[in-house]
Amino acid sequence: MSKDFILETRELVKEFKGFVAVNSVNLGVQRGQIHALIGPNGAGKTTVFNLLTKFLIPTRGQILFNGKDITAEKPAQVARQGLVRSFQISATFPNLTVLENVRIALQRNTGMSMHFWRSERILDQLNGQAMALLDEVDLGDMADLTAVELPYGRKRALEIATTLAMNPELMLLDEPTQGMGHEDVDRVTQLIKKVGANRTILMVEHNMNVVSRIADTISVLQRGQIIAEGPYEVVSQNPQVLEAYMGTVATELEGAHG
Amino acid sequence: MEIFGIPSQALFGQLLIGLINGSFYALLSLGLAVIFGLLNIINFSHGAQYMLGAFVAYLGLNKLGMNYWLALIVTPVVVGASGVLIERTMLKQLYKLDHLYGLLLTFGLALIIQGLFRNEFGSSGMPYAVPEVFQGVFNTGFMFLPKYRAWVIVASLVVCLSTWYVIERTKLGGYLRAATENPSLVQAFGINVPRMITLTYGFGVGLAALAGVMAAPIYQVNPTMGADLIIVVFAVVVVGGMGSIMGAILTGFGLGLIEGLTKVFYPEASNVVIFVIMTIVLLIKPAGLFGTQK
Amino acid sequence: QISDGIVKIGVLNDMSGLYSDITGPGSVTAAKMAVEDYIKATKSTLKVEVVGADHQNKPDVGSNIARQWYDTDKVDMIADVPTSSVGLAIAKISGDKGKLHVNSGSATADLSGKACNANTIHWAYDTWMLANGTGKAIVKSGGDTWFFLTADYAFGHALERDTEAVVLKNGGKVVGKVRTPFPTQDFSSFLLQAQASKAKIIGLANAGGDTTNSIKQAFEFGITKGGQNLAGLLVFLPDVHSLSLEKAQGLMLTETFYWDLNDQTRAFAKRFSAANGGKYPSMVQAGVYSSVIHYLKAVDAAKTDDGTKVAAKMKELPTDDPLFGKGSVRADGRKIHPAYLFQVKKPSESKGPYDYYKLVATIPANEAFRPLAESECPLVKK
Amino acid sequence: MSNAISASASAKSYKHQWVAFALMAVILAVAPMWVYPVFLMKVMCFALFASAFNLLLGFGGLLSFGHAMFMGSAGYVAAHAAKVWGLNPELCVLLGTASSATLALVVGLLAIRRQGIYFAMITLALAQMVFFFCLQAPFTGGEDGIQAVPRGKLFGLVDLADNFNMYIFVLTIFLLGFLLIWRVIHSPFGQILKAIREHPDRATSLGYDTDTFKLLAFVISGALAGTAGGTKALVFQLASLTDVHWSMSGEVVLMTLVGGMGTLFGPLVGATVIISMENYLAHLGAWVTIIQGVIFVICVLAFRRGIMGEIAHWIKKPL
Amino acid sequence: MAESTEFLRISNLHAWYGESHILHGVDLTVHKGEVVTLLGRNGAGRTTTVKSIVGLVGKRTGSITINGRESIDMAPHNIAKLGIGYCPEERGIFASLSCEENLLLPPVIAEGGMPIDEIYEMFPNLLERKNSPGTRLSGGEQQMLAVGRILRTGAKLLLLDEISEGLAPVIVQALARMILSLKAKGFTIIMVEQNFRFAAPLADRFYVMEHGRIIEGFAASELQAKMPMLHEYLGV
Ligand SMILES: Nc1ncnc2c1ncn2[C@@H]1O[C@H](COP(=O)(O)OP(=O)(O)OP(=O)(O)O)[C@@H](O)[C@H]1O
Ligand SMILES: Nc1ncnc2c1ncn2[C@@H]1O[C@H](COP(=O)(O)OP(=O)(O)OP(=O)(O)O)[C@@H](O)[C@H]1O
Ligand SMILES: [Mg+2]
Ligand SMILES: [Mg+2]
Repeated sequence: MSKDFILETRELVKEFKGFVAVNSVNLGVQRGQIHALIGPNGAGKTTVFNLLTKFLIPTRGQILFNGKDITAEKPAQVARQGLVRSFQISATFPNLTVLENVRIALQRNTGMSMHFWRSERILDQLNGQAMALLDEVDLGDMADLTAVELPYGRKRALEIATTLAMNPELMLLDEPTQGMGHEDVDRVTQLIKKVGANRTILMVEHNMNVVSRIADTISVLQRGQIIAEGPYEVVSQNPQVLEAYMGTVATELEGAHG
Repeated sequence: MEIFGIPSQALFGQLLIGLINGSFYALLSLGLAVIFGLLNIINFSHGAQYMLGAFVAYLGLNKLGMNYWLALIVTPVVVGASGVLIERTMLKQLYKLDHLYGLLLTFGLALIIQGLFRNEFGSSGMPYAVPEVFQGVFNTGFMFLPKYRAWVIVASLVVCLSTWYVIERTKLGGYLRAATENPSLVQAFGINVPRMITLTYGFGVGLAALAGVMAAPIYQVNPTMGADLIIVVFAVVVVGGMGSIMGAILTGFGLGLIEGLTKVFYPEASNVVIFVIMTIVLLIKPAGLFGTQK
Repeated sequence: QISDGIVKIGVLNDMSGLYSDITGPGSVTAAKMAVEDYIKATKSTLKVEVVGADHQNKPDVGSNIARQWYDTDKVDMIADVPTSSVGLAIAKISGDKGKLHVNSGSATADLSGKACNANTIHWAYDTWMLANGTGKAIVKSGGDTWFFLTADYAFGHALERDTEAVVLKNGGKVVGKVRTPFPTQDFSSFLLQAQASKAKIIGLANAGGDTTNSIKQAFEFGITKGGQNLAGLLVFLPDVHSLSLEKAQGLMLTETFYWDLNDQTRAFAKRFSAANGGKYPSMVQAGVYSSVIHYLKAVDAAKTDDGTKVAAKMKELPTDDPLFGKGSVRADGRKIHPAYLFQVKKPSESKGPYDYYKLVATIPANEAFRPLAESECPLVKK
Repeated sequence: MSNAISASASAKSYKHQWVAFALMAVILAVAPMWVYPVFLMKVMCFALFASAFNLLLGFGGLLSFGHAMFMGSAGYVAAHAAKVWGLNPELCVLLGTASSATLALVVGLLAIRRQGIYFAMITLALAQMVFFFCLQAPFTGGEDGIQAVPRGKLFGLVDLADNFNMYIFVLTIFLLGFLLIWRVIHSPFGQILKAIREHPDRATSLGYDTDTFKLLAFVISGALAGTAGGTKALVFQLASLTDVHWSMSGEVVLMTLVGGMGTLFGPLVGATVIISMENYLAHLGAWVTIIQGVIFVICVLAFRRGIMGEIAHWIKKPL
Repeated sequence: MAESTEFLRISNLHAWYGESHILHGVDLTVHKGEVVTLLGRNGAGRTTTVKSIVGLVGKRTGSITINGRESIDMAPHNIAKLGIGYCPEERGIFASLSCEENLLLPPVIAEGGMPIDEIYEMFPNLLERKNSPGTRLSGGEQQMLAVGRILRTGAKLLLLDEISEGLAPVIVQALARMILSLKAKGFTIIMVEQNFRFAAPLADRFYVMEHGRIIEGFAASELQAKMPMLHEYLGV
């Protein structure tokens, strides 16, 4: 099978003091797709994320990004190569303004980050870019608020904008709709679809409505192992998945979260 | 026979001495560890409270005629009580905040306590006699071991191990460990966590005071006796790594030994050796020997 | 022509720290007593004022106060100043500003040596005298094998060096030494080494807490019982007091003043302790008293309080006061008087509070201090 | 300790800060007419020291409990350079700065990997090592310290023995240092530093090696502390153990806390308060430390913003 | 129902986390032996309601009477003693305690608690893993542990937050049976549930929350009638 994988894991294993959280996972994310990772709590999704982004060191196994082995690299390194994550709990810089939040990300490519003798005013040259990104997630009008003041859903949007600013080849979103009201969920779902148009996205999501709507491929994780993979139609019919995750057929479209 | 030009007899003596100092390190770092475990506060006033212990014993003896044995019981209680007061009135308000504030507060307290005692008693220190029972020395064959020193080792070993046992092996210890992880849930189970925290601080402070009483007959009882010691104890704690009771105890005794040996082979370095070790440990295990990365 | 009509004496010392019992408020009291006594005795018309301050043993704090005293507060003379780092700093400033510093508190012999200047006089004691007095007298009285416990920094090294020289010169020998880190709480392992050396005398080339701790623990390890004697190279009466006789007994030490030397000293001690919360005078406090007396005498004689002139006058006039007896101030600024080797009494021998010393030997004034010939002081370098 | 740094939240206009700065400069320039210049110089040295420390704590969120090591060691280096090598004062100060920067680099590499309390304890312990080194090293003169240090001629021309010239020299250094710190805070680097303080993991996931940034901040702070130390050594013409002792590290924390951590002018105010106490309450002896302790406790319990912090909070503008 | 059978009455409850005001006047009542389910979408405030009952929120006002005792001003550990067992959303298993230690941790607050072997009987997995550290258990086992440990204490009112979350259906069914048996044993239960299919057959009454308020309360019998409304609010 000659698929173009942007990210691959080979026999990836993570043990915590004898407890196997991730068990020889072979995950392949195809370029340009929106790939969803689902599974019950404690299945190992976040752990997989942390492994991919190097926040955890794998016990065994390999991680390939664009065919290059990144198993041994540091978090910041892989981020610079275009593999950028968002967090399960929303992660913004609370006391910076919305604009500054995005600028922090943009700043990295300017190579001025270490310049402590320069005035931050030269960063204003980034404002245009930053505003463009904010508009993309329609936060343009809130640019000067400090991030704390944003409502929950908007924080997510800001975080996605910040992540976009890294112009990542591959975005990893951990439960982007968690703890959101319906209208926020729809908004973010649209947003993900939009930004997913010209890049690859790997997301953890409990909400099957979201997954079914935007995911091209779904991998189902359980007890640290992938038990099924494929487009929604296929996966959602897979008896093992129904058994392990979705419960009985009747509850099909619900998943663990409403 | 000789080891590195030192008669092995003498060497044993030195090791024993090292062990004795180690027992003070162990007692003090144990107190720090216990307090840190539950309150997440580095108790900078620990040294001052150690000094308080020595002074309460001294005053008790000279003002109230309270003998050593009584002091051994009363002092930790009294000083511990003062600790309880401090926790109730001040530390309590800091738990919501960054832990560093706890460090700063206790640092301020240390200044106050030491200052007050310097005002009252000057700095050249007070005498405290070795209790009759322990006067004189054992002839251990390889050295003259003052009876009192022997007692210090035994006593602190007992205290350290029983503390360890209580925390690691009993129900109460279970509450403590659980509360360290998730205090509010433990409280929701019907356990009075705030009181537990208060008492824990009191206990930790009590340990410091106990060390103080034990030190009184050996060192001059003076207001600054804890000031420099505490920094060494911090180093001990860093080497041992936070979170582990056993870690604190073992490192305490261990570093005492190593320091003792340095005093024989390269005395000039004996007051930095602990810091040197700390540096090395940090390079290899940033979380300390028994600590967990946090 | 007394500047602004008032002779202002600043007592600068450690009011709260390590040396507060040896100097501290007691020195201020001593200075005030000296002024009263002098005025009473001589019917002098001088208006004299005494101020005190705490340098917290910090040279920068000390010199800040000193500069301010000299420049803005019209202080004419600064007395006492323990802690050599501060003492040296004040001496320098006094030199630069043409004022006067009479030091009783510091030990370093450099004040009348390398660092001497025309505006500084070193009064009560110094390291050379301590080393010489203790070393010589003890060797003479039979203590001829030594082991040194040396605080591992400049001061300790100096004491050890000087003492060792004296010991050897007088035919004694040094069987060993150990450099103890400063400060040290626990000396036991060093003491064991000393004990193993079988030396008759264990020389304590250290100060303050180190000294008291080493003495205390020497007692604990039965070293003194074992026939060895301790020689404290820098021990003051208050140290012995805080150690208690039980622990300090047998200790040999040198001082230039002890309250129980003669009727005059006893009389002074009585008055002083009354004014000083029952604490008896230390050598340093006595030094402050006698130095102030001589200073005022010189001011009257010179009819000015200009530092340089008064300093010259002080060296010109012979000194005479109830505490140190007759003496003189040398060209290098060194005050010359006898020194005494004491041994600390056994508890049984002591008849009352502060009855601690028995006199072992007296070192005559002309032998007590470093000969002018050996002085490195630029003022006398030929 | 970001919760204490409300006032430091980035504001768009610094106009009022410029006003405040001008005001400060003017006051310092004319103060010697009324206040004893040597005292003022001391205050400025400590203000610079505290500002450097504050850069780390207030803006980097790192509590170093051993900052005295930079101040003190630089003092020795500068003093030695002036007395033994007879270098010009400006060179001495530069040397001091450089040496502290190096020391900071080494210490930083060791300590920076640990956060919060651990960082504080480790810096404290390492500082203690430096203290013992200074105590025993031959060129520091043990407890006598390095005495009678010549102030020398600035660029070989201006004689600094004269208090007035010295004052100008110190004032210039202080203002320059102050401006540098100000600039660092509002530099691209400063932005990242703030971001790291607020959410380290997020900063990492955006591709920043947080440790490297913290390290740089630590070195800058250490270097400036060195500048302060070197200058101080020249002012008082001596270098001694007091400046390397851990109580000095405590004092600088106190100054920052009192003045207001995370504020620009706080450290200056704090230094002024504390040094004045030390100076004008000198006759109170041990009470000085007691009072300092009490202030510590009050600040932590009731007054976390510090003087300038409160004012800033009150006029709703960062200071 | 009659007053006497009333176990818990919450009226006009407001709750805050720090600055953020989460509950805006919640009113609900629970009778002895009842199983009541709180429904609502994420962030509606159900967990907060439950936490408020045990006193684990930043600040709370209004009135919460348990067994006729006003508890709004009580400290959490005293509230628990009124006979409440709390099973938190995030399980709250203690890493430094073994499975059994975890199970034995909550102190007994009243007699009539379930004996330990009976609990092991109900969750056989726990018996075989009883000596391994708490957090090393599988998610499912952790959940069983979290529920099991509060059955021991003799608490009469159980607060179960999202206990079915992410558990394999087998376990969910086990839990369902357990709840029914507990109900039979006379326990009073408040459940917070996302998994409507799980909650529906168990509950006697339902409350629907939205933005920190109760917007609906109805008995199981009215369930069918309410389905459209639920669909609107929960996308059920
Ligand atoms: N640091 C750790 N130490 C020990 N065990 C851990 C650690 N982190 C995670 N685990 C265990 O690994 C398993 C997988 O955890 P993970 O957070 O990846 O689950 P998840 O699939 O993300 O669940 P959720 O849907 O709740 O996010 C869990 O059983 C958890 O207990
Ligand atoms: N510790 C906290 N601090 C601040 N806000 C919080 C905290 N916990 C919850 N919230 C907020 O309170 C609101 C209600 O949270 P709650 O947990 O009660 O929702 P819920 O109904 O239980 O939904 P779910 O449990 O499915 O997330 C949410 O908006 C949440 O963001
Ligand atoms: Mg997860
Ligand atoms: Mg919830």
